[in-house]
Amino acid sequence: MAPVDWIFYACLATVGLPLLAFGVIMIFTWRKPQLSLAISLVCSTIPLIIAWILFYTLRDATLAQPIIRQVNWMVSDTVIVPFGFLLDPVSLLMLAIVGTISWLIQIYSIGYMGGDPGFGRYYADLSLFAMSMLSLVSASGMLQLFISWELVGLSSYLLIGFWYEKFSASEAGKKAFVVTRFGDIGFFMGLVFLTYYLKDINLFGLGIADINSAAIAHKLTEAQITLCALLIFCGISGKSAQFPIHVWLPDAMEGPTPVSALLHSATMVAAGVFLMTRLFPFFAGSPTAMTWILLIATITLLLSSTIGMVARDIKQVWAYSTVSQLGFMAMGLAAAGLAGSTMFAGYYHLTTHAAFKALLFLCAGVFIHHFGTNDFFVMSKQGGRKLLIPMVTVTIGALALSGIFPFAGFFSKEAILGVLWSLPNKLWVGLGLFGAFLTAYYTFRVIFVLLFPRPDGHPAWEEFKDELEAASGGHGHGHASHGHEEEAHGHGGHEEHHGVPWVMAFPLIVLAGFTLILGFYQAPLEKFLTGESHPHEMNYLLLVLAVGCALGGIGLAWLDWGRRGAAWQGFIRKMPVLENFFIQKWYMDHFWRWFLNRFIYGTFSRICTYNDRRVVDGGVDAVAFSCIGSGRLLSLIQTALLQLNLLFMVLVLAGVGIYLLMGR
Amino acid sequence: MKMLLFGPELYFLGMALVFFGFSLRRQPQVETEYRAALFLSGVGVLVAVFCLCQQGDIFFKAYRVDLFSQIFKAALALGLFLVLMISRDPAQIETRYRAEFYLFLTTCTLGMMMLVSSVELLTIYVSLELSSYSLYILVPLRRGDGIDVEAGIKYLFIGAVSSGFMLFGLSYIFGATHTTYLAEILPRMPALIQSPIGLVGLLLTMAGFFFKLSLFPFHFWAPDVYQGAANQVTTFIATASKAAAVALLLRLAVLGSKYGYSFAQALVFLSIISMTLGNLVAIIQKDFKRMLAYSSIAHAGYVLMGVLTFQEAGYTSAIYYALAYLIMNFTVFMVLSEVASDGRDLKISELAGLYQRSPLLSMSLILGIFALAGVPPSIGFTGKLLLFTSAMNQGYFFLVLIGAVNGTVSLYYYLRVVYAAYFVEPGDLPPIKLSLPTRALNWAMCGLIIFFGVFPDRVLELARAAVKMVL
Amino acid sequence: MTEHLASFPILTCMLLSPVVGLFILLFLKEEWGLMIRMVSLVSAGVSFALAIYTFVAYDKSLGGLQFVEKYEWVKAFGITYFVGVEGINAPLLLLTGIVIFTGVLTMWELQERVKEYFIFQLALVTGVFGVFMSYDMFFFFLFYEIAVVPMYILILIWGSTRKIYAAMKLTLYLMAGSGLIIPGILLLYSTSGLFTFNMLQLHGVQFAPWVQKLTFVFMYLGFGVLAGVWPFHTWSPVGHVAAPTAVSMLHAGVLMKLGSFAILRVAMYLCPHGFQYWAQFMALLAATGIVYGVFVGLAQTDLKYVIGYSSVSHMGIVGLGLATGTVDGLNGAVFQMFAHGVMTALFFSAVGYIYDRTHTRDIHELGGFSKIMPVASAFFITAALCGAGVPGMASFWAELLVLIAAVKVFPIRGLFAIAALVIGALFALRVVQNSFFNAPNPKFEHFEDVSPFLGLPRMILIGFLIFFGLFPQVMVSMIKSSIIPFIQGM
Amino acid sequence: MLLFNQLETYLYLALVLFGIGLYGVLARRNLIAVLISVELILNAASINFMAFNRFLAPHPAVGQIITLFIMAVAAAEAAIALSIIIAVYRKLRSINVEHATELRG
Amino acid sequence: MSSLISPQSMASGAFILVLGITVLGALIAVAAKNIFHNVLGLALALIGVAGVFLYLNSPFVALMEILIYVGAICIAICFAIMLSEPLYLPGPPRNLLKVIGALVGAGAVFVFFALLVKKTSWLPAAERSQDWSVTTLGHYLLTNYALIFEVISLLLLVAMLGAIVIARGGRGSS
Repeated sequence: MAPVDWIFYACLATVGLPLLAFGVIMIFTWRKPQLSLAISLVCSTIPLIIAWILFYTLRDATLAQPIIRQVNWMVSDTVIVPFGFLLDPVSLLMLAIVGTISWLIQIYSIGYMGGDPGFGRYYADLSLFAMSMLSLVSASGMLQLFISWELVGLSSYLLIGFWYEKFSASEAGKKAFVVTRFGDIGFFMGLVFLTYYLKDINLFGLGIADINSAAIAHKLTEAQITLCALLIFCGISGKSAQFPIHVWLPDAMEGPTPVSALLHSATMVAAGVFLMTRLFPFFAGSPTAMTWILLIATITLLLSSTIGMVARDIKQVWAYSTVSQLGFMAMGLAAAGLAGSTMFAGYYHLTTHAAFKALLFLCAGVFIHHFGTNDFFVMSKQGGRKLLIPMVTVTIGALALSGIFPFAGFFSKEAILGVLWSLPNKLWVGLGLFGAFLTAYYTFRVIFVLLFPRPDGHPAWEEFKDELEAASGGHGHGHASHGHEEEAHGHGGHEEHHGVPWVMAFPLIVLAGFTLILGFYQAPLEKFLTGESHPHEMNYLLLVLAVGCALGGIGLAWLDWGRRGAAWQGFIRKMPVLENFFIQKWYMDHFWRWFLNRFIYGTFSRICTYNDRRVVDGGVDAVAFSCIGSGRLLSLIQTALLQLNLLFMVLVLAGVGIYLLMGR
Repeated sequence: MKMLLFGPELYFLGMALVFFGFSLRRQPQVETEYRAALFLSGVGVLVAVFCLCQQGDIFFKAYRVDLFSQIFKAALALGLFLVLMISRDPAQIETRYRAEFYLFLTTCTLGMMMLVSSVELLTIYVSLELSSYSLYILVPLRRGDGIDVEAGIKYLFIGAVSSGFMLFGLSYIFGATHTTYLAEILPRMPALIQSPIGLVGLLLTMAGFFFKLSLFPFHFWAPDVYQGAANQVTTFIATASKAAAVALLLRLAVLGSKYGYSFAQALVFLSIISMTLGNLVAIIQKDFKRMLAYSSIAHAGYVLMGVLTFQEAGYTSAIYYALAYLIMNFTVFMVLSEVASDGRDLKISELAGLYQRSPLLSMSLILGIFALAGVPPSIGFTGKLLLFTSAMNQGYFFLVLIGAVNGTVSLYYYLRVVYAAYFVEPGDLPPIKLSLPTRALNWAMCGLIIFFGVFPDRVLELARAAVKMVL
Repeated sequence: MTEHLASFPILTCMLLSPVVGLFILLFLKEEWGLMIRMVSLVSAGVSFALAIYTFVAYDKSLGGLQFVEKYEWVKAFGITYFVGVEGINAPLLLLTGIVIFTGVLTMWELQERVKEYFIFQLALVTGVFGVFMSYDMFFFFLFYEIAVVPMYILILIWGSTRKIYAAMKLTLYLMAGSGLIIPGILLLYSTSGLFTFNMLQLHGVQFAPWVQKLTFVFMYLGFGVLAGVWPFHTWSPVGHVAAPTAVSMLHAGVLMKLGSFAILRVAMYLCPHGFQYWAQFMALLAATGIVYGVFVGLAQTDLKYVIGYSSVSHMGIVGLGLATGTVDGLNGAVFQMFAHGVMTALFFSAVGYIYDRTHTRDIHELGGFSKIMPVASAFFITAALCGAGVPGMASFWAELLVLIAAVKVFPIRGLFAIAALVIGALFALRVVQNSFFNAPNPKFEHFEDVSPFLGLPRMILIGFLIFFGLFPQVMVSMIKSSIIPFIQGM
Repeated sequence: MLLFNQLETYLYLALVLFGIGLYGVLARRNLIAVLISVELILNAASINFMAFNRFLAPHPAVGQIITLFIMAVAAAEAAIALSIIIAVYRKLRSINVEHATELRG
Repeated sequence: MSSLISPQSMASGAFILVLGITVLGALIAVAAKNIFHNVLGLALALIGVAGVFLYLNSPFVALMEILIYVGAICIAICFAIMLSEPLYLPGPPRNLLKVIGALVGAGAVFVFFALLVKKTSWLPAAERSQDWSVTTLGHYLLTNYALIFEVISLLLLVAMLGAIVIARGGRGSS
C-alpha cells in the first residue's frame, strides 16, 4: 500500500470534481442552465490543469516503474478492490488528452447546445463522462478500471440518448449500452478467470502492473493468456467498435454532435484501444490471440471504409472513418505484439486520431448547427464552403485523416504501416494500405462535395431532390430553432454574420493546431512512452506506397466528385450489388436484429414465460384445487342418513380393533 | 375440609336447584332469570378459582380433587359464564324454556365437573351421561323447523352407540383388572401387555370421549349438531365440553402409556385422519357453524397429538391447547352469535362488511380466527407449536409434518372468513350495536388471546404442575 | 459466538416501537388522518433511527453478538427471548428501518381505511424486525409468521390487479413453506437433546448427518419459498402486482430477504453438513432462477411484473452466493440482500407514484413518461440502472462478489449467471426506453411531478444506494466481521 | 364343565345381543326400533358385567351395582330418547329416521 | 335316565332355554316389522336376560331387571308408540342394501369382540369373597357408590325434566 501523498489527492481531484459536478447538477441545479454550466466548467477546467501539471512533473516516470498510489476500496476475503491511481507515460498522456478534449468540447457545447431544454442535464452527463474516462485511464486496478469502463458505457448511453423523445435516439442509446455491455460480459469473464488464475498475486487486487508482470514472468500459461486475452478483447471490441459488435457506433451519432466528437475521439472508443495498450505486455504474451485480433481489426478496417464510401450523412462518414481508424490502431497493436515491437505505433495513432477526429466532428457540428441538416450534399447546395473557419479546419482534418504530410495522421499511419511491414506475412500491410486508400477516398469525397457544389439545375441534383426540400424546410427551421439561443449568450451574437460563434470556432482552431503540430512530436513522444526512441531507418518503399495510396484515394475522389464535370457518382455505382451491400452496412444490423428477435425474444423468453404461466404456476394452482376437490369428495362421507354414518363409524372402529388384535 | 373439596360441584348443584325453582314458576321472568344466571355463574367462576388449590380424595377414593381437576373445573365454570354472557336473549330458545335452558347448561357443567375429577370408571360413566343427556336435551330445545330435532336425534343415537361401546370397554377393563378404580387399574395394566384386552378396553373406553371431542370416526354428529342447535348451545358444546373430554382423555391415556407403540399408533392414525378430514371438508362449507364444526374435528386431531405422547410435555401442551381452544373458539362464536342476533344459522357470506358494521367485532373475529388457524401472536399458535414440539420429541416426524401441512390447508378457509368480514362490502346491512358488557367481553377476549399467546409461561407452569398430579 | 449484553434494551425498543404505535392507532378515530399518519411515521422513524444507531455503533473489532438481550421465556420448553445484532443482521435491520420509514412516507396519500392499513403494516414490520434480531428459533418462527400473514389483508384490501387471487395465493404459498419449516425446526430441537430453541446452543450440537440433510432440505424449501427460489417464485410477481405500493416495497424489499436470511441464519448455521450435501442443488436452482427470471421478465409489459421477475433473478444471485459457502459468496449474498432490498423499494415506490396518478403500469401506454414526470422517472431509471448492475450502485458490488465467488466454486453455473447480466441490462433498458424514453403519451400531460415531500423517501433510498455504492467497504467490513467466524463455525 | 359355569358362554351371549342390537341400530328405520336396539346393547354390556362379577371379580357386589346403575341410565336414556322421538314426529310428521335428512355435507 | 333329570342336566337344559328365549326375543325385537312385536320381543329378551342373571346367581338384579326394564321402559316405549305414528300405516319395505350393510357392520364388530374374547385369558382375582347378600349390596350403595347414587338421581331428574320440556313443546299452548 503506497503512501497517500499529493499525487493521490491530485488524481482524486481530477476524478472527483467532475463526479461532484454531475451529482450537484443532477440533484440541485439541473433546472438552471447558467449555474450548471458554470459548475461543470469549473469542474472540468481544474482537472485539465492538474492533468497537465502531472504530465509535466511526472514526465520522467517510465513504464517499468509506474507511480502507484492506492487505498483499499473494498476488501472482501479473496476479492480485493483497491481504489487508486497508476501513473505511467501511457496514463499521463491519456489524462492530458482526455482532459483537454473534454474541456474543449464543453466550451464548444456552450454554443452548440445553448437554449436546449436539457442544457443542465447535458452538462451533468458530460461531467460524468469525463469523470469516468479520467478514472478509467488512471485506474490502478483492473476492477476499478472495469467499473469506470462500465461508467463510460453508462454515460455514453445517457448522452447518445440525450434527445430521448426521438425514438431513434433512445434506441441508439440502448443499442450502445447493450452491445458494449455484451462485450463487457466477456471482459468481466476474462477478469474473473484472471483472478482465478492469479490467486497468489491477488494481494492488492488485480493490479494492472501485476497482470503485465505476471504475463512477462510467465506466471500464466500461454493458453490461459489466450483465453483471458480474447475474453478481454471482447470488451475492447465492444468499446472501440470492432467487428462484429461495431454496430452501435454509427448509430451513436444520434446524440448531439459534440458528444459524438467526444465519443469518437478521446473517450468511449479510445477506452478500448487504451486498455489494449495498457495490457500490451499481457496481450503480447499470446501470439494466437494477437493473430485473431489482427484478423478482426483488419475486417473492421475494410468493412467500415467500404461503408463509409456510400454514406450520405456527414457524421456517419466520420463515424465509419472512426471505426476504420480504430481497426487500424488495433492492427497496429496486434502486429506490434506479433512482431515483438512496442505498442507505440497504435497508441500514437490513437493520440493523433483523437485530435483530428474531434476536429472533424466539431466541424461537422458547425455545419449541422448552421444548416440544420446532416446531409453534406444538401450542405454544399446551401453553400457550406462559405463558412470559412470550419471549411479550412475540416480540410485540415481530412488531410490528416487520409494521412497526408505534414499532418499528424501521416506520421502515425506511417508508424503503424511500419509495424505491419515488419510482419513476415506482407498480406497485412497490403490490406492496411488498401484501407488507407479507401479512407482517403471517402474522406475527400466529403470535402470535394462540400467545396465544389454543382450549380443549380445541374442533373446531379436530381437524385437528391426530395432531401433538398426536406432540408430547406429543416434549414429554415434550423435558424428558427437556434435563433433565440444566440441572444441566450451574447458573446456569440456578433459573429453570427460570418456564421460561427467564437465559442465554437475556438476549439476548432486549437484542435487544428494540434493536428498540425502533433506529427512533429513523434520522437519525443516515443521516448516518453517507451523509454527509448530508436530513430528507425526510413523505409522509403513503404513511404512511397503509403503516400501513393493516400494520394490515389484523393485522386479517385477528385475524378468522381471534384473535377468540373465529374459525374458526382462513386465508382462503386458501377457495381450495384456491392454498393447495395455496403449501403446495407454488410447486413450486420439485420443480423443482430434477427438474432435478438429469433433467439432472445422469440425462443428463450417465450419458452420461459409459457413455462412459468402454465407449468410452474399451473402446478401450484392445481395443488390448491385438488385440495378443494378432495374436500368435496370427503364431504360425501357426511351423509344425511344417520345410520350410514353410524355404519361408517362402526366399521372404522372394528377395523382399527381387528388391526390391533392382529398385532398380538 | 371436605365441603370445600366438593365446593364447586355443590355450588353448581345449588345453582341447578335455583333454576329448577325458576322453572316451576307459572310466568317466566326472562330478565330476572338471566340476571340470576349471569350472577350465579360469575360467582361460580370465583368459587371454582377459589377451590383451585384444593387437594384430596373423597367418596372412598372414587373422586379425586387435585390441581388437574380443579383447573378444568375453573375452565368449565368460565366456559359456562362466557356462554351465559352471550345468551342475554337467545332468540331461538322460547322464553318459557329459559329457566330449563339455564338449568340444563348448569347440570351439564356439573356433570363435566364431576367427570374431570372422578377416578372410578362407573363414576366417570355416569357423570359423562349426566353431561351428555343435558346436551341431548338442549339441542332440540331450539325453536326450529325440524333441523333442531333432527340434530338432536342424531346426536342422541350416535352418543348412545358410542357410550354403548364405551360401556363394553369398561366391562372388559373390569373383567381384566377386577376393579373400577383407575388407581388400582394402573398397576395391573403391565400384566396385560401380552393380551390385547387392556388395550382394546382402553380404546373403547376412550371412544366415549372421542365422541365428545368429535374425533374421527365419532365426529359425525358435530356438523349436524353445530348447525342444528341454537348458537349459544353450540357455543357451549364447542367450548366447555371439549375441555372436559380432553381432561378425561389425558386421565385415561395414562393407563395406556405402558402400551407405548401400538396404542400410540392407533391414536396417531385417528389424529392424522381427523385433522386431514376436518380441514379438507371445512374448505367447502358455506355455513359458518358447520365450518367451525369441521375445524373442531381438525382441532381434535391436534389435541390428540399431545395426548398420544404420554409425556409430561405433551400433556402440558394438550392442557394448554384445550384452554386455548376454549378461549379462541368462544371468541369466534361470540362474534357469530352477536352478528346472528336473531339466532339464525350464519352463512360465511353473511359476515360481509363486518369491519364497517362493527370494527370491534371484526377485530375479535380476526383474532379468534387467526388463533384457530395458529397464526402468531396468539394462544392458538403457541399451543399448536408446543403440541408439535412435544410430538416431535417422541419422534413422530410425519405426524408433525402432516399437522403442519394441515395448518396451511386450514388457513384457506379461515382466510375466507377474514375475506368476507374485511373485504366484502356490507351492502345495506345496518351497523351492529354492542352493549357495554359485550364490548368489554370483546376486549377481554382479544387481550387473553394475545397475552397468553405471548406470555404462555404462567399457564404452562400451572398445566405442568397439574400434569404431575396425573402422571 | 461471543455475546455482549446490552446496557440499554435498544433492540427491544426497535421491536416495540411499531407495536406501541399499533396500539395507539387502535384507539384513534378513523377521521384523524394526519394524527394516524404521524403516529405511524414516528413509530417507524424511531425504529429506523435505532437501526441506524445499531449499525453505526456495532463494534466490528469486537465482533460477535452485541446488544444482546436474553430472558427466560418458557422454561418448560426451553424458550428464551434472545435478541442480538451481528454483522449479518445489522444491515438487514438497517434495511428494514429504511424501507418501513420510506414506506410510511410513500403511503402518505393513502385515503381509504388509513387506520387499519397502518395497523397491519406496523404489525408486519414488527415481525420483520423480530425475525432479523432473534436468535431463538421459537421467536424466530413466531415473528416469521407475524411478518407473513398481515400481507393477506394488506393486499386484499388495498391491493389492485387480481388481488383476491393473489392475496390468497401468496399467503397460502408462504404458509405452506412454513409448514415445511416447522418439522425442520422441531426435528433439530428434539434431536439436539438440549430441549432448547436457542440457536447458539443448538449450533454447538453435532447433529447426525441424516438429521442435517433432512432438516436442511426442509428448511431450504420452506424458507426458499419466501426467498423466491426458483421454481417456488410464482407467488412473488403476482403478489407484487397486486400489493399496494408500500406493501410491495416491504414485501420485495424486506420479506423476500427474510427467506434468504433464514436459510443463512438457521439452515446453514445449524446444519453445515446438510448444506454441504445440498449446496450443488442450491446453486443449480439459483443459477436457473437468475437466467430464467430475466428471460421471463423480457416478455412482461406490466412494470410491476417486470420488477417482480427481476427480483426473482436478483434473489437468485443471493441464493448463488449462499450456495458457494465461501466468505466472498456470503458477503456478496448479504450485501445483495441489502442492496436489492433498497433497490426494489425504490422501484416500487417510483412505480407506485406513477400508478397512483395514471392508473396504468403498461410500459407501452406510459411511453415517454420522463417528459411528464422527470423526477419520478428519474427515480425509476436510477433503480433500473442499479438493477442492471451499473457500478457506483450498491448492488454492483454485491453481484461482483457473488459472481466471482460463484465462478470459483461452480464455474459453469457462475458463467451462466454472468451471461445473464447482459440480458439483465437489455431487460432493464427495454423497460426504461419503452415507458420513459419515447414520445410522451398525451393522455398524461396534465399530471404534476413528484412534490419534494413525496420525493423525500425516494431520495433517501437513492442516497443509501449510492452511498454504499461508493463506499462498499462500510458494508462489507460489517458483514465480514461475522461471516468469517460463521464460516469457521460451519 | 357345564355350559352355564363357563365365563365365555355369557360373554358370547353378550356379544350376540350386542351384535343383534347393533344390527337393529344400523338397519331399522323406525326410531323407536332403533331405541329398542340400543337397549339391547346396554343389556349386553350389563350381562358382561354380571358375568365378570360372577366368575372373576374379587367382590361380587360391584358388578351387580354397576348393572343396577346401567339400568337406571338406560331408563333415563329411554325417557329422553322417547321424548325427542315424539318431538321429531311432531315436527317431521314421521319417525322414520330416513326422513330426517335436512343436515348434510 | 337319572342323568336326564339330575339337577345338573335340568339346570343346563333350562339355561339353554333361557339363552334361546333371550336370543329369540332379541331377534324379534330387531327383525319384526311391526313395532309392537319389537317391543314384545324386547320384553322377551329382557326376561331372558333376567334369567341369565339368575344363573349368575344374583336374583336381586334379575328382579330389578324385570321391574325396571319390562315394567318401566317397555311401557314407556308403548306410550311413545301410541303418541307417535299410527300403527295401521304400512312401514316402508326393507332396503336390502341397508340390511346387508348393517349385517356387515354388526358382523365386523362381532368378529372383533369375539376375537378379543377368544384371545384373552380371563384370570380370576386372587382371593374372592363369596358374600352375595343384598345387604352388602345396599351397604356398598351407600358407601363406595354413594356419590353415583346421588348423581343417578340427578340424572333421572334431568331426564324427566328434559322429557317434559321437549315432549310438551310445540303444542302451541302451555
